[in-house]
Amino acid sequence: MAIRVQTQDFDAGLEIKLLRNARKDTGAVVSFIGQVRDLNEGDKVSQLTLEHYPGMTEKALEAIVTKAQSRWDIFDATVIHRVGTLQPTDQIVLVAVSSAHRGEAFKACEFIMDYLKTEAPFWKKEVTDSGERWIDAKHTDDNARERWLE
Amino acid sequence: MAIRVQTQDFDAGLEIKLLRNARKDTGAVVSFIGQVRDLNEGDKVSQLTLEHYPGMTEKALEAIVTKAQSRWDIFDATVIHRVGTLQPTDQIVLVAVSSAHRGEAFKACEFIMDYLKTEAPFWKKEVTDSGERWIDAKHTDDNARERWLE
Amino acid sequence: MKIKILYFARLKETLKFSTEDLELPDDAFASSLTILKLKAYLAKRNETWQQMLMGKLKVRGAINHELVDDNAPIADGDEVAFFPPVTGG
Amino acid sequence: MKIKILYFARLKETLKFSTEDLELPDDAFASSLTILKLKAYLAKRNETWQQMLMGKLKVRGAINHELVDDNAPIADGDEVAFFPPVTGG
Repeated sequence: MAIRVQTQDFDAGLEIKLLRNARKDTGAVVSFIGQVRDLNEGDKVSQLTLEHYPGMTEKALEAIVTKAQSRWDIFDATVIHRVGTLQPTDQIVLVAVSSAHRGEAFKACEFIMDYLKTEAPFWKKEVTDSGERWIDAKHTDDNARERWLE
Repeated sequence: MAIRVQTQDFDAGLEIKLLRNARKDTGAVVSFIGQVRDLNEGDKVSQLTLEHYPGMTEKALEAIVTKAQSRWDIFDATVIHRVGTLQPTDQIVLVAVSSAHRGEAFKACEFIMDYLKTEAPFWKKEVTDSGERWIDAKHTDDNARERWLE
Repeated sequence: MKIKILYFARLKETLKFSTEDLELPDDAFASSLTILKLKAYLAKRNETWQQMLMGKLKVRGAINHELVDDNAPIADGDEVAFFPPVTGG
Repeated sequence: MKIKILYFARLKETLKFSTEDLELPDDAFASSLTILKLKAYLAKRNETWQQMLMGKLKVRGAINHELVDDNAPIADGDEVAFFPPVTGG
């Protein structure tokens, strides 16, 4: 498991390749990349700042990946989340999961993202034409996580 | 939409980056990479040959992506599938999907893979210690596709 | 009627045929030709064809690059293909 | 009892506090301290604290780096954190 919280950008292609090549019986790698959109709730976004809770963040991400590993037969997972000030089209987060077969990797990757969105201590503040504002948590993210509790 | 069937390898990181950067309102890119495993049904695999039906293959892949686009609100998709002779850990297939939000991209990417597995005219033959053999289609792949018919 | 037939994977290898042009008299059989009827017709060639096309192996058909089922009608000039269930990805 | 309290995001910004060390007398209140009781205690500081901790804003709590609910007990030496629902990813 690789968990990183960092200000600098990451090379998604390299991270995926590392997972692919770690085991010769890897059959599937599913990855998610989230990036800053230039538009949010109808407003032009010029900048996004990500705050986090150092110390808790890595622990929360680790716990989420461990939960995914106990639930699906996956080989490994990489989670990289950026903090600090970002611009539109900048990468925010990478979640990549390797496994023997695709079904497990798809589920585990989406599970990790849904839990990251609702349990990992990150907060976004955006700058739009009308000033700065904190982004509110979305009900759709809570609902996305609820699906996994069935 | 980008659909490619080719013998040469591909740069997954580059393809993902192209999708990411095509639109400034892209928020999510989900990708799947399938690669040759060194083990199949308990036997050591030393080589895999992929045959396809030129002319039909591209059309079938296009139809699958079009179906995904009509069903989910995605921006774009890239599908690259290799043919010819491959070795363990070689990449076979890339499916990458961009969208504003993650849920749509995850679903469309998995849908495209499930349909590719059951409707795109590719056939695999592997070389193991006990000789050559054609790989049989799996019921689990049929089941995976059936899910989307609900 | 004239049609083109392609074979892939295990079928191509066992039948030792990858493409053939088939000409049929324009009779009632030709005008009501379907994937299943064509399979049965070809299966009469010999035991190997019988086994490959009408045996245990599931054979899928395509007409003009579209997957079709056994009852799909075949018309003059069509490109027909036979192959085992696909295994890409 | 001594605890450390951290505030994040909108709370940190509005309260103008990111970290504080809080010392409480070792009485019945301290020994039965929970997240909710601590929120109510801090909310008495002034109107802004009242609004931020006991108002409309949903405030989540963590103890020693673990997300907990309002009834979670707080012990001597704990690191407590308050923040709005998370919005990463």
